[in-house]
Amino acid sequence: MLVVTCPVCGAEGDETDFHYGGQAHVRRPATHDPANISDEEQRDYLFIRHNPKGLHFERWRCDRGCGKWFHAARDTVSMEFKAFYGISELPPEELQAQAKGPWADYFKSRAKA
Amino acid sequence: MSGKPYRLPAGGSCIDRAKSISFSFDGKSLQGFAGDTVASAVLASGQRLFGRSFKYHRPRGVVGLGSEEMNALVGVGVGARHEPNLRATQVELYNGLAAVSQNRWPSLSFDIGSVNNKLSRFFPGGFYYKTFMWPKSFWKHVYEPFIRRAAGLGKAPEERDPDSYEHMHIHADVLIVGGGIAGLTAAEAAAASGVKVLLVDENPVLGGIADLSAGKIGDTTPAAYAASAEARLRGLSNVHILTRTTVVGHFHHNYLMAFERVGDHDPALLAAGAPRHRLWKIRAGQVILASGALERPLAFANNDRPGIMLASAVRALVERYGVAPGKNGVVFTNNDDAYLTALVLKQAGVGVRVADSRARPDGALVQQARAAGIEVNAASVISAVEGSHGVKAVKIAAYRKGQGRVITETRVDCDFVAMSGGWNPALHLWCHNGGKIKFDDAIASFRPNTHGDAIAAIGAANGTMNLAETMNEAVAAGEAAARAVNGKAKASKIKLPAIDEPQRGALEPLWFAPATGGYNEGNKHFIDFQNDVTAADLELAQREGYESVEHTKRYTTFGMATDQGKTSNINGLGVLSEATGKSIPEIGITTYRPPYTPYSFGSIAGALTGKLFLPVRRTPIFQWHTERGAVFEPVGQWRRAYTYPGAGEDKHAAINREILGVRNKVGLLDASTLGKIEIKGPDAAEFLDRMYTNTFSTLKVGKCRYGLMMNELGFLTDDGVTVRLADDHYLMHTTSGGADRISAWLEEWLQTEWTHYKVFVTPVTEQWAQFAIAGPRAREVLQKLESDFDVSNEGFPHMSFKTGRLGAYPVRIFRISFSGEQSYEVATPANLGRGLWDAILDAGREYGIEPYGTEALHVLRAEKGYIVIGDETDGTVTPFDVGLDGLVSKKKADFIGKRSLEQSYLKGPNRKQLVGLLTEDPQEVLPDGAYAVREVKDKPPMEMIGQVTSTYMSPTLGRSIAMALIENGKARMGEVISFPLEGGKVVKAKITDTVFYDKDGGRISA
Amino acid sequence: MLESKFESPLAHRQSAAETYVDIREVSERGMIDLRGQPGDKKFMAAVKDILAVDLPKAPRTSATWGDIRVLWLSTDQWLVTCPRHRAEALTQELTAALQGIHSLAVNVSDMRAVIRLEGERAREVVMKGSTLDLFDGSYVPGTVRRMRFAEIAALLSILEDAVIEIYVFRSYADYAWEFLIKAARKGSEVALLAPEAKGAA
Amino acid sequence: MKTRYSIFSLARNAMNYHKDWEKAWRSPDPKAEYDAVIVGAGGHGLATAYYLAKNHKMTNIAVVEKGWLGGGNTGRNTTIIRSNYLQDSSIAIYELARSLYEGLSQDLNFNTMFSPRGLMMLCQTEHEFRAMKRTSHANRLAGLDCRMITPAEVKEIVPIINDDPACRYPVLGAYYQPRGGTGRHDAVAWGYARGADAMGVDIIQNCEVTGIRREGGQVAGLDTTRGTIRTKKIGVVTAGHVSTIMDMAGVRMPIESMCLQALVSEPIKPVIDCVVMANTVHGYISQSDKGELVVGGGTDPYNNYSQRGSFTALEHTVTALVETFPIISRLRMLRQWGGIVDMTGDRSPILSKTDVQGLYVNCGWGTGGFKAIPGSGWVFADTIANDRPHPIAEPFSLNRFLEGRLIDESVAAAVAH
Repeated sequence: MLVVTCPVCGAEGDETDFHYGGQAHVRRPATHDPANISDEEQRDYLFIRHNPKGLHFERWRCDRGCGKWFHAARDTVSMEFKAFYGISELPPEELQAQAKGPWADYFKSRAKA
Repeated sequence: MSGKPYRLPAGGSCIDRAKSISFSFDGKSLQGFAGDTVASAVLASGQRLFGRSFKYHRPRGVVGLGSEEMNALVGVGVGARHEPNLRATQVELYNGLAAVSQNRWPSLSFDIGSVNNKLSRFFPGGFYYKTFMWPKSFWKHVYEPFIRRAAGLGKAPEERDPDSYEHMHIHADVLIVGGGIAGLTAAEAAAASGVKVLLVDENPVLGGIADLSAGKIGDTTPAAYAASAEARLRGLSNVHILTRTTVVGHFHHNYLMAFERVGDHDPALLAAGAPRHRLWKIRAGQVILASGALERPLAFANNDRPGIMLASAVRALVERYGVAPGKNGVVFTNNDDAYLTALVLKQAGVGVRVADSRARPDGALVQQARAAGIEVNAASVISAVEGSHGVKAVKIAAYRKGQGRVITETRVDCDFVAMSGGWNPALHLWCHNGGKIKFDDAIASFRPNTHGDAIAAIGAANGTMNLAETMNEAVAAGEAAARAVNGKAKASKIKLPAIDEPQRGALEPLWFAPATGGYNEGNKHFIDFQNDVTAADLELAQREGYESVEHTKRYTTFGMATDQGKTSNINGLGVLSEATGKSIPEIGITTYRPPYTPYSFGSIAGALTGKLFLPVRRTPIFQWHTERGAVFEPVGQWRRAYTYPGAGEDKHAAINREILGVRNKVGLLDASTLGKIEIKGPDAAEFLDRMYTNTFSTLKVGKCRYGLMMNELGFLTDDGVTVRLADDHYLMHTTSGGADRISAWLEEWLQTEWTHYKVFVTPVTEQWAQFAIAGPRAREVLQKLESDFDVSNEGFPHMSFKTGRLGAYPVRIFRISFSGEQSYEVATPANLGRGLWDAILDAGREYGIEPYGTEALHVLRAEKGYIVIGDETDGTVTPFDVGLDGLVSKKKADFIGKRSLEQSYLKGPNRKQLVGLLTEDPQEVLPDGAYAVREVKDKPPMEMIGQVTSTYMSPTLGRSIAMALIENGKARMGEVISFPLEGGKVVKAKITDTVFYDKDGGRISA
Repeated sequence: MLESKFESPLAHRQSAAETYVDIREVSERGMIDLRGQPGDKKFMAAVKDILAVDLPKAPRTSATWGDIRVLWLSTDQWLVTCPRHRAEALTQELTAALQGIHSLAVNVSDMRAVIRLEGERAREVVMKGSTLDLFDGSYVPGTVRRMRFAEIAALLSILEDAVIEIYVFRSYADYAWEFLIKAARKGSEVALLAPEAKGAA
Repeated sequence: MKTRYSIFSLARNAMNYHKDWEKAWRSPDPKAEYDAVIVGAGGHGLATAYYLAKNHKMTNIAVVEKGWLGGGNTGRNTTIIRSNYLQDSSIAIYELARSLYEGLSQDLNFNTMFSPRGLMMLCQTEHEFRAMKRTSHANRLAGLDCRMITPAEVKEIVPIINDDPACRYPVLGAYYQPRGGTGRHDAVAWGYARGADAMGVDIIQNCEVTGIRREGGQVAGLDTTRGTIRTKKIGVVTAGHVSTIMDMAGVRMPIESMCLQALVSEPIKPVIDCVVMANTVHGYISQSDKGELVVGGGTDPYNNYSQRGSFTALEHTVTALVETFPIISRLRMLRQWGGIVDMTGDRSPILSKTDVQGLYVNCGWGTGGFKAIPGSGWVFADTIANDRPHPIAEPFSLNRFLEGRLIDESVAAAVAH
């Protein structure tokens, strides 16, 4: 039973008071350019998941608190939470630096923007 | 000795000789004292034999001291209160307790199963993988049933458990596991700085094995010191102590389970309302493991005979219960600790001598023993044990380290053996969540190393086997834990008294004692007693290539008995090490899994059984439905009225009556479970256009529109009618099952994708009781209800909405229909719901109003060809598949699921499409879920082309109707397809459109 | 004239005997679900004009003025409680006052059941079904907190040290009641949390 | 050639105290090159190797394993064997597997203890009842031996079931597969290992893959902790760890790794002689030959590689089973553990070629892979040997996620155990 802390309302509680929302920072193509989405893009959005053994960026909802969605960075082996941050925010710099795969690219692109 | 030949005339710190307790063992009534365990009381009566082993059914007696006991398992209690497989060493005596031995037939002393022992030579470890294969069918029908009967331990009770259980959540700054000297000292150190300390101990009394330890703390005995420490702690308001409570598991983030036996020891408590067990869910800031160590048996020939016990257990028997293990015994050891047992026995007037495998034992305790006149045979081992149901004599042989054979041996008459192979730290909790361990030659065992969690181990649990170091570790750990909690570095408040304890000689590991006869031929050196795993079995596993210790474990089942290897684990590794020439660390150790000791399923379920197992959601009309004798059906967690059979009426007849009532007169449905969500904000319209496949920004205020929702995969997930209350304000209806899911779904998209939208979503499902008044006379009923608004067909047309009052009842009213009849859905605040329901029935009586249930509703809508999410759809169905193309916007650039509809398979050929079906025989009702085939063959397999989704006998049409998803169905109108049923019967049906009744829809808007 | 009949969610239940804390239903409470942006000064001001009390911005707190008590539910959501007979009028006043301001006020007086626990061991009873640490000192009177209670969602409201209200959705009221009277059954007191030790526990 | 196991060889060896049994499998060092290498010595990987050698005469192959063979989900699951799935493609592979289990002990000369004790899926809501009826029609027409049974029949087969019609979820009936049942999980791994080894397959334990070598679009070999191995065909069969291995080849997977919980009770005399699955309340249970009740729990909800027991995921399962089988309330949980399962987007497996020539993947069995081992190995071996999908494997290709051709078994209102 993990202990989760909501960065929005500060509620701390057992994982059962929260709702896990899977991989974070997944881009929904249709929101941006609905007319031009390849089957590959749509597949990646719907199914392909970055599934690392180690640092994982994910979504949670403060189900039994303020009801807000937020982000967390967690180690999938030790289960240690490295950070909780807002749903529209990026993880702390040092964690962005450790990010791999699609996350690394995404954080870089956001940094540029 | 009053029928208790082994009860000593004096002594016994745990028992109260003034309180005599009567109990029974295998039907024989016995006497014990308050404070006795079943083990001590039965041993006091002179009985040695407690049970039979798992595989060979060998006679077995008590070996251990507490929860590590692997042999003396008994069933306790009768009837519904029977509980199997309890350790006799832990079961506290109470008047009338009834215990039985297990795994024997017909009786404990004469057990047919023991023939296995005679044949044991043919049953080496893993033998069953090599045989029982021929003929093929015999495994299931001959071999396995035999094995199943022979295996298993105790019997399960046959009735429902009459006792109650509960959970309790607690948070502690510092959790201390174990109330021995180490735990008590750590608790004092931590508590000194005011943090919340929780001290948990498995036994009824604190102190651990202080009462079995030598030495002085200050000027008192360890036991007296422990008592004073406990007294000090009980005086502190920031310390809580749980006894009879085992911490069974350590999980992520310092979450621990503790199993409290609240009422097992005292039926009176249960009668007074106490739960039998309470499961504590503990969240701890810091954990300190002071869980002590478990003594190792020694591996020698026939070391499983009743009367062969652990040295510490023998000591406890005398010191705590005033029971002698026998008249004359041998202490067999490889370390100094067992000499304490020899001294205790001598003092109690029991005959004793020592066989020590070490060449030159000379620690302080050894010298004391010699001085006390106890004969000590150094460089000696037990090479044979005589007697089967008990010990008659042993042979003591000269021994040199590494020597495999017996050269000289002497026979010694004795009736018990106290053995000690050293002590294993109780690492279990340390390892449950991934703690690392390291091997320590000094104790010839593993001890804690590093851990990722905020957890520390002290004392024997940490491999520290002397008092002085233990208490220093305890103070340090207690203070460190407190600092970690409150951040403040405080100077130590604890002044430890001077400690004086006997200096101890080194332990010399002895993993295998040579035996009379050839090396390892026919002798049984038991490693895992309960599972009958011998040293020979472990070596065989290695020989056969099951080299990984996990393979050895699984191949031989060593360590897999109910003690989970507590006493056998390290001994097994020792044997493997000698067999392979690898060091024990090289061999590695099997993973420790929770729980530390088994705990009841009842305690895991806690209070959530029977009525509390899962909530039943009740509508405001639930009582009325119940009183009316409704048959209910679960819809999600709701209970909805399925139908209302009258006296002597069966379900089917009732449903037909309800359907015809709606078609010809008027019916009343409790639709309160429908999901209701208020959606408001400047961007509400645009937001709904994203959520629904069809368009809601064009909906006029006061009007209703039916909407479809897909998931991102393009599959239908929900539907319902949404009304526009104002330009920026909508009220959405969802399916009953979908209410919570959809409101969360809307919130998710608002918060995570379209964060710039100004929209509020507030679920209001339970605010409203909602009823459908449906049927040709619905309007008349409404008129009778003193409505303060125009209910004429023109003033209140189909798919429109009004708010107003019916008499004193405030209502929201929707002219919508799921039955195909003129229909009004009336919503009123839930606490007024029952009142309005009654009022409607009164008002409708003269029009023949009848309540109707969900099944009638389903038939009514099927007659009209309306889909039900979950019947016509199953998570793989698109709007196109069910012929609702018209409700999928072509204009909108994006809405949930749109893009997926373009994936090749979803828009591809040969999709299953929703059609109507009319069976050739109108009285023939197709079965639910029946499949149509491309071509009927005389036997399977046959190629399937689709399945029935809804099927009913329509009382309205006087014939059967069905809907089905059929490959290319839309292109097959008029085609007759075949449904091969069970028993070769084939039903033929013609494909039609899905609207069977009132095709032009005139009745709805009448 | 057709008179309306009122029936509270737990009307079919007798008040609990044989329990070691007092358990009863509070049946006449009015409740308004209010949504708005606390950063929106117009919104905050308009609400205060009606309720005469500032909406609490601090998570898990409440604010009281006369017979109105406002419970914090989320960063943009509050539960305004008042006597039941005032709820509808108050909702309409709020809606009127909030015209043109992004907000949503809904009368939800019938959506939840309210169960009141009173007694020294009230917190202990709640903790048999909730993972919250009601002894950690932060649950002072005035505290509100959504929680998972047994198998359902609930809203916890601490009125006094020994007086607690639990709000549950109406359809779950019977289940919550059943759980509470079982958890508070006489004889099942948790010795470890004896009242004299409560402060520390 | 190995000694055949039999009652006679057992007796013969008893004479000299079993000192002459040979090893069940060798512990070879890796060769420099193989015709094919299977990554992962679990049941699926070992079965693949066995059938590559037996059916396709490919014996110059190796199975490399990070830890000890059979140490992953093969040795951690609850050993349920059934084939009563809804979708044709699922029925095809699970029934192939089930029928191979029927004769597996004899084929491998190793008692895998397949026990067709019968398997029932309880129907506890009208909706589930209808869904099961649909499955039963589909299964019958597919030629499976399955049927719906009445509450009375359920009670007769499982006397300890709660048949109180007033209980929370009364049993309305059940869907019964008489030839479903259980097997001995370790024995399946060991039997395939021994069989493959006998045909010359190298099973290399304690050998972790650290990299996959490519030459252009073609697989060239593996880097391992025991050196580099050249090969032109690699079959990845690493369940929960498939994503990390496939990443080495630059192939991203539609997989999330979760931790599935399981537990056993203390051994008791036989009380339940059939596998019972109660999907509405998410509990399933059987009793092992040793007498332990074997219970499958749920998965922890988040991505997880920690192979640890967790209380939360089994709490509801146990509660449900206490309600369904009230007598177990006074029995005790002996041991709990977790296994890392690989969940796909549609919860159906992946048996597929990949965009990299010579790289094949077999994964996604999620919470229900044990029952499929023989069939999975059979068709995957065929796919690797012939470099084209076996007809039964074809629907399970990675392409289905591109086309939306999902294989969704949740349709059947059943869980995938």
